[in-house]
Amino acid sequence: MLAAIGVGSVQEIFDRQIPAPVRLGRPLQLPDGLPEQDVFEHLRALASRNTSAEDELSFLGAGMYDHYVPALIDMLTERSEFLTPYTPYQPEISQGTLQVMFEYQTAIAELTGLAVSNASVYEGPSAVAAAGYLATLHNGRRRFVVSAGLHPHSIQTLRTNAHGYDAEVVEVPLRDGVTDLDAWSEAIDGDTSAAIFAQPNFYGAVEDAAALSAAAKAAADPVVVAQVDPITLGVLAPPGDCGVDVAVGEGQPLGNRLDFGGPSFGLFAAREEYLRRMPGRIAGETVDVDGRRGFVLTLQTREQHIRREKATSNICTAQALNALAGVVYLAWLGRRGIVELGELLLARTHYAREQLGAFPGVEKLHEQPVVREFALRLDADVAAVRRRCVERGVNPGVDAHALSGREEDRGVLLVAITERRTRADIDRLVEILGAAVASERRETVAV
Amino acid sequence: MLAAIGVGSVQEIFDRQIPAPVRLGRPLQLPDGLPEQDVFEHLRALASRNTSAEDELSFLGAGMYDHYVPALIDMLTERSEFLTPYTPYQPEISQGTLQVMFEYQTAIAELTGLAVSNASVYEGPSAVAAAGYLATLHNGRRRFVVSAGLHPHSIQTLRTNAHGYDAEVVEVPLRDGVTDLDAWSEAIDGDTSAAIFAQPNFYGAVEDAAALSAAAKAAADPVVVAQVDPITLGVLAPPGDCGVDVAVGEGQPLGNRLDFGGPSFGLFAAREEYLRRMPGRIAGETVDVDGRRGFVLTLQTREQHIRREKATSNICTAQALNALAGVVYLAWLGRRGIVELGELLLARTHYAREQLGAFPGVEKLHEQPVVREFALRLDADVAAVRRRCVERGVNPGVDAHALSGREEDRGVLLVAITERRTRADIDRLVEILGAAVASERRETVAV
Amino acid sequence: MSPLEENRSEPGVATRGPLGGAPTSATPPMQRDVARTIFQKGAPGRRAFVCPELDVPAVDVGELLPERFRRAQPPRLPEVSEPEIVRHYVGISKRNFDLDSGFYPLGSCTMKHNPRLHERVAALPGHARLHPLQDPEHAQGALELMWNLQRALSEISGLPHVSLQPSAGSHGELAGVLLTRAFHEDRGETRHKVLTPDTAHGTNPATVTMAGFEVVKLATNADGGIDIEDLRAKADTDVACLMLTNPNTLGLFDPNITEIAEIVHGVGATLYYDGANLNAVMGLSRPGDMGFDIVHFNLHKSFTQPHGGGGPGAGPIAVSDRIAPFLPVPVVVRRESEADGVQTEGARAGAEQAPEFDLDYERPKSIGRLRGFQGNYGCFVRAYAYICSLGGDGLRDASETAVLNANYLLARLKQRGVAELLPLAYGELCMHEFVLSGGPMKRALEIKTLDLAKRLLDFGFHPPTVYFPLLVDEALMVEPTETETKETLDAFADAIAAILEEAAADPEIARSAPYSTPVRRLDEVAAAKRPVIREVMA
Amino acid sequence: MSPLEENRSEPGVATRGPLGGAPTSATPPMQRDVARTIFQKGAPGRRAFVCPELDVPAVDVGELLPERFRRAQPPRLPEVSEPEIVRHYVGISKRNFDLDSGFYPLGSCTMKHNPRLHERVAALPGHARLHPLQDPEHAQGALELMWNLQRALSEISGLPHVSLQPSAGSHGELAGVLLTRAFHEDRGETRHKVLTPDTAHGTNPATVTMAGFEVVKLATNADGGIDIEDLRAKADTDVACLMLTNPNTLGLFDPNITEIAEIVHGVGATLYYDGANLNAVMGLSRPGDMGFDIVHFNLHKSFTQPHGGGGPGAGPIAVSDRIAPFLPVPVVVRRESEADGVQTEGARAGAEQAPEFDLDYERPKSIGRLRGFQGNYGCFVRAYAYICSLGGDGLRDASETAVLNANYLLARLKQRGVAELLPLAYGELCMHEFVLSGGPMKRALEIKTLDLAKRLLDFGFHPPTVYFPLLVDEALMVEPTETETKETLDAFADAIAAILEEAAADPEIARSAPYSTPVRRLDEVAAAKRPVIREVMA
Ligand SMILES: Cc1ncc(COP(=O)(O)O)c(C=O)c1O
Ligand SMILES: Cc1ncc(COP(=O)(O)O)c(C=O)c1O
Repeated sequence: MLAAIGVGSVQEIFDRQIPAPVRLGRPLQLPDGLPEQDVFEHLRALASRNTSAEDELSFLGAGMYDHYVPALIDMLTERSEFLTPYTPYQPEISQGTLQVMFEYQTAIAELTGLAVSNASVYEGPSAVAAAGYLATLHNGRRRFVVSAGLHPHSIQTLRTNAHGYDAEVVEVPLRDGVTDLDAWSEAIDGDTSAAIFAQPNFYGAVEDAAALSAAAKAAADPVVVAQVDPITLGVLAPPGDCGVDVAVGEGQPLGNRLDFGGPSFGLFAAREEYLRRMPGRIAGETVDVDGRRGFVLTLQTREQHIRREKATSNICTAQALNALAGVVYLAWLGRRGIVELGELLLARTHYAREQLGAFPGVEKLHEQPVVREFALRLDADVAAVRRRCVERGVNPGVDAHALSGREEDRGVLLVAITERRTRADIDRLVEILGAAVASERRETVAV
Repeated sequence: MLAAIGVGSVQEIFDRQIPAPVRLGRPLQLPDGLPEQDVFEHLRALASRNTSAEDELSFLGAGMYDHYVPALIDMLTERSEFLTPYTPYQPEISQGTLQVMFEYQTAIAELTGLAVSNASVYEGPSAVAAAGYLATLHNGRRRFVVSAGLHPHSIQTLRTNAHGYDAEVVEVPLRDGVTDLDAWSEAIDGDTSAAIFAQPNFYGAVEDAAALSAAAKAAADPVVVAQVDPITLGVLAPPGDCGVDVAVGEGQPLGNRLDFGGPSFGLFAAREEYLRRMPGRIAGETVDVDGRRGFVLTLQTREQHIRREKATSNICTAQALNALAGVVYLAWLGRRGIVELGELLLARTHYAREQLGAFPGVEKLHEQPVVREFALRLDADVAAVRRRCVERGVNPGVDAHALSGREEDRGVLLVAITERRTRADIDRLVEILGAAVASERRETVAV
Repeated sequence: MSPLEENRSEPGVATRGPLGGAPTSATPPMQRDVARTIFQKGAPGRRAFVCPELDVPAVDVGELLPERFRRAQPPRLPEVSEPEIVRHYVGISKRNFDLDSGFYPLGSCTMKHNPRLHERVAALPGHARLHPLQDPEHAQGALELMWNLQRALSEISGLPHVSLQPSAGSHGELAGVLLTRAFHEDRGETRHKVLTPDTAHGTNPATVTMAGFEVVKLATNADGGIDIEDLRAKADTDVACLMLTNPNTLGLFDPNITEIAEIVHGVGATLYYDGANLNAVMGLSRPGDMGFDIVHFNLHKSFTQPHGGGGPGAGPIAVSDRIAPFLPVPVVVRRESEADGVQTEGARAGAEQAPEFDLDYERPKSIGRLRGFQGNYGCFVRAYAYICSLGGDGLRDASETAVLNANYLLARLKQRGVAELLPLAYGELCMHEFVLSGGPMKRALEIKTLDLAKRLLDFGFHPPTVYFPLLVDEALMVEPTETETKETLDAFADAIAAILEEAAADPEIARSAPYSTPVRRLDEVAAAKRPVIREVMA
Repeated sequence: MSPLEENRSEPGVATRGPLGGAPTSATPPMQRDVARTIFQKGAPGRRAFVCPELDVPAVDVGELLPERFRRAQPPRLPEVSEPEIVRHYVGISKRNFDLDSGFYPLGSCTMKHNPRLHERVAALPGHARLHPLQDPEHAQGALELMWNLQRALSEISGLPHVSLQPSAGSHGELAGVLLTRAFHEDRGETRHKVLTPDTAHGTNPATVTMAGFEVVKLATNADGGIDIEDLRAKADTDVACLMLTNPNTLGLFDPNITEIAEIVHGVGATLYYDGANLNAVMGLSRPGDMGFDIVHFNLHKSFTQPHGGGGPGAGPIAVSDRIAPFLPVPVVVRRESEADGVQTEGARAGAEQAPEFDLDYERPKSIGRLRGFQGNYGCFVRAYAYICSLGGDGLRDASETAVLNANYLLARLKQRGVAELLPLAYGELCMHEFVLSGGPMKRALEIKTLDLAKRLLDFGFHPPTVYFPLLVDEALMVEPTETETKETLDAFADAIAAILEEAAADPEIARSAPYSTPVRRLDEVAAAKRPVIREVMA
């Protein structure tokens, strides 16, 4: 090969191109390479130092949830044909990926009750930021009003992004566990580009989405954005029916692993009028020269590789494989399954909240309906209570204060329920959490 | 659908065909069906009640070995295209499976130094029985001479089968850990259909295969059969070069899981003259009507579906997927890798034997060369010693007596080494086994 | 001349560009590539495997292994990198048709959907990396699983004792016939003959011979069942056993089964049930209740082990009390005393305590072992997962749907234009499969069953089993299974009708089919005449 | 008329049988099936999911969720069984070309082999089922892995601080530009412009806009590097940053990099390294040593995350000391005190003790969060496994081989008959990829780069990146990667030569290509004009 190139050594190829001062004249200081079996053992040893949802009874949630991922998803996502190609730039040999995108878009549009969906974005919180950016492109305004019920990560991510293009983020407080409608209306002014809330919100409460949308529209017609949890949309009214303009959300509950936080995908759907300003890839239907149905990447003039500095987003590599898992999961659940699952979650969550709320030193944070997660206020140090529970093999949920840093979240525990948590599991949680709270209260009293 | 059939109910279809007295008039007394997640949890709970080679430091062997199975094997065996079709009866749409068979046959022929290989049989011991049956078809004789170094399961399986067609099985004892050559020559007479030994033998010793073959031929020209461990054939002389007529063996070490004993595959290779009496499937090369290279099941007139009671074997469904794993593993190891791996096993096995043999109360059972497993004689109760080790997380190997039931195997421990067992692992075994033997000897003395 | 003559004459050339480089028609390039084996790829020195470090003192190989025992030349295995291996096998996998891609109505093989859950649970390290010689007290999960599976198979078959050991159906048959031999021998009898109907699967007679018996064939009556007169004539005290499939390979349930059992038992012989067709009767009728002594199951059929291109499978057997003493060793047992009491953690950990589930080798009358270790455990895991998923009612549903689907497809194929050419060979309804005769088609259209089968490939279907059972002229044996949809059955029926119509217009189309497959009809005669069964290497 | 005219005119029909049922040519039926979505399959009532038992007291849904909050109609999701889902998606997967099946020299995307080990380790439950909010003391393995990966990326880039958080390269760019903003703001400066060369990838300018800066384009000089004069002219104190790819998208290493860095730093701006082309220089040259302040890595490129049809990936960033205070939160930290001492089992279990590896949120100058949780951990596992497998020397070998392969392929394409038509756009040698211009080919043969690309599909190759970078006429950007064999490179070069030769004889062949793909050229204009982006449902 060297002869064909006309060089004497590989080194020469580099020497002729890289100036000496910026050549690294030494080996990288990294461990030596290892045989496959040794890498496997090393990574297995690291994995064994994590306590996964397989190793304890976990009620962690707050954005990602331990749902059961059916085996067929692994099988499909591991097929070379889906796993190893890149973005379908050559549609003639990428109909598989393109059709999956088209089906995914159909499923998300259907689920959200909105006309258009893209083929997914990175994940939940950055999808909220992307919705904000879309709103500024749409109406040129530079102010975001967000409900304090939005996930803290979403608010923080929006802030990080908004700071770049000099937009302001204003928080509206909650009342009785849901967005304070009066404060909401008041906060939304003529500069407000988007009004953003979460459904269900960070504390598990079901918001009155229709009222929030209507109030926002009435106040100053911003783009109304809802961050939704897609797995609740079998039972909750779809955002499109509630006057929401853009629905975004974390797709992980749909057939994606926890993976310590990623990769998953972000869903992004909107009313028709936002189509040409959507971020991300979109697959569209067309025909080939023989009239055969086919799919292509469409509306690419929104995208960075065509429009460059005028693009509606900078997104390029994103989450195609995770979105595949999402649409397969939705097909697996099916039209009836998503309702049944939602109703099961409703029932078990209700049960858990009632059982736990009845315990001395434990009270419900609010009385709003909840679907799959709820917040408790403990009359004890949450960190200490959690530690006690974890020692007994039960992770009772998320310390809201530790996550949000908000003073008012002190003492708040978020408890998530999935279809994997049975009544017996919940009963065990009740017993162990109850005991932990009792012990901590005693200790506090003693001090 | 019922209308098209012309019945009123599904029940009617059965009622019209199955006589009432043999209808089962009640539900099966089995638990109710479960959702996927519950089945998963149940099977996971069962798995967690097994101590696998992942849960302890294991030196178990004696027929199956904890080798590392590279990840690409899982990926290939899990591809629908390999996993879900059946036997390639329609060659036009089965070229994948057929080519794999052809490649497998090539690899096994190459490894064994024999002209022909079939596409595999069930597993090791039944492959020995199949070789015996082949020998009776070949020479019409009805007596098998087997070395006591053959795996006890192979001898037992051969006996079970031989009893059916009224053949006798005669065992030849070992001397210094290997087949007693004089006794071997003496035992082989004009009625002897096959003379069978193992390489390496049950006690890990390398037999003088060439001498055994030559002696057998000289005595009465039976079919000489060797049960080989394919992973040793990078360093051990191939049976074909040693005068062996038929080589069989357990294929598990080649890229197959332990799976508590199966499924794996049995390899089966022979000299050309046995080709038309081989059991099992054989793929052959040919061309299609357009002259394109292709593969088909060939020499099917040996097989049950064509020849019925005159078939050379009754085998039908066997181990295609396991043989696929085998040939992929061999390609992964490659020409140089199989030698390197063999040499690594040689070195580590030698090291382990020397270290352990130096311990008071532990001695080598024999001084023969060993490749990947060896036998120790303990001056203590093997079961008790093993129990002590297992409690400390080390499974020191197989209790030969418990497996073979032979009186002379009392006190014998078989220790297997794979490339997954590092020097540090071996050192740990030395420490723990040494301590266990010391304790047991003390206790015995005390009693 | 057929309109396809041109196409057929040189498709390999006609579909290539002027430079022979790439197709200019619809042929995907990879699918029609000339087959090259892994031995023809790679280059000297290439490799995938990286050998673990030599961490023990280096010793000269010659010292560890005398030269005369050593291999002189490395085996000529491939020299390929990991990406090459992946591309090679992924590439050739695409030259397979598979159940996950299309309808596979291969009669007698029960090609039902393989749920992926089963692969997931079988791969759990607690199952997949469990050594077969692990001490029973440290393999309680595995033994309990086997025990539970035994109990379930016992309930499904109506026979009390189960051995999971045989590796496949035909291995189960061998076990069964050897059990029969042991049973007779134990009573001091030596019998020589085993009866099998002429509809029997080839493994039945092959097994009989291997087990040292003589095959005596039984005739089939006009209804497709056992000819009772023939049976009576042949059933004498030299008969050791009758091997029967019920429903049989015609897809018909023998209405005289009780009488048959009486006759067989009357001469002191055993009745063996080839369970390949169990998918028709799970939860509906049980071999034990029909009078069978020994049953084999094909876990890869009724209990949906993926077929793997020809295995692995498993062929457990269930037997009556009188056969039980002879079962192969080891047998999985449960200690009743422990099962009754509540076992404490402490008790389980105690080393001296015998484990709840155990392997029993102390069976003096046993026929012995049929193979190494305990059987194809990986298959047991999958079959057990299947049974857990479906439950008792689900298994019955499966059989009902399998039978419904078969009868629906049969009804569809009774349509005008098809039934005249492909009549049902026997009976009127069927169980889980049915057998058509291609005889009238052959006479009327001059295409054979083989041609029809090959033409089905172009329609994207795996053909039914062909030319079996032997007693049906130009047989076509169709088993749709319960996991297929009505749409698929309709599409298949439409394809059959279309092929027949097409053949009426031009039989040459079918006779030269297939056209769309990676290779077309292959020369099997040449392959058998001068067998090339390995790659020739430099 | 082209010899293929007939074929092209109605291949869908010409390859069907007289009855329209099945092909009588080489088209595999499934590949040319009319596309039907999952929404067009199934039937009412069908399902795969079995809902777990309602084991808590049943409460009326209306009581739990007032009607006005409830969904009135179930979403019209598919109603399909598990076998239907499997067949559907396995079926459409076969309409993809993929890296495991063939050469994929898509320039700038580094389509190197994806070892399957990475999928295996990423799937271990300890990684895959680890909740992102697990307490750090119970996620020490994950945090250690992230820490180790950070250290390795730091060493590879020559920059001391790493954040793994960004989700992809362009997300890393956004992080980088926001860091630059924070850096300037912290010094009390407000700058408005970011420089990007005209060869830059589209994500660079798009990012600049999103981060609220104005894009200023830099010209490319005759050697393919930055036009230094243009840079000097534009580099003023309103410039916040220069974003550079090095080697750039022409596959060329900028020989003036040190001077460029001086100019940029001279005006107080930061220098950003788009790491998409890092595969050229691992272990050979480091951005930090070149003077870059901020680097993003595309783990899915240089560190072989499978591309998944367009993700997932990960875009970690490495930065210099002066940028470090602004890194996004949380940051993975290691407590030195513990790292030094030996940690006992007891200490680890102790709840009060701070864990060795932790997440640090207390970063007052941080730009904040870019997304939820800690980033695409699943990708970190794979990238880390890759680095462990290769080690330092292996990474350098990978880059050396990538560059060797690119230069070899380039040399092959300099052969007579090709080089005249597809000349190298800039330079003589290249780094890991090179860019040819299809301009002469277009003028001489009247086929465009697009036609060449489409014709390559018929040869079984994925085409190179086309029409990028924009400044090259009819650009063709070829990146073979280090995991391809010489045989593959030769076959690709031969295919290019063959296509050119073929086009010289008949350009229509390429212009109407492809022929062998599941669909042929698609009407993208119509798709964009009247977008149909979801299935229309009844
Ligand atoms: C009727 C019948 N009996 C027996 C067998 C043999 O079973 P196996 O292939 O599992 O050995 C088969 C399978 O092909 C069969 O169809
Ligand atoms: C040169 C260059 N820069 C940036 C990017 C963007 O990276 P990503 O796709 O990971 O967002 C790419 C990838 O396509 C690229 O090639």
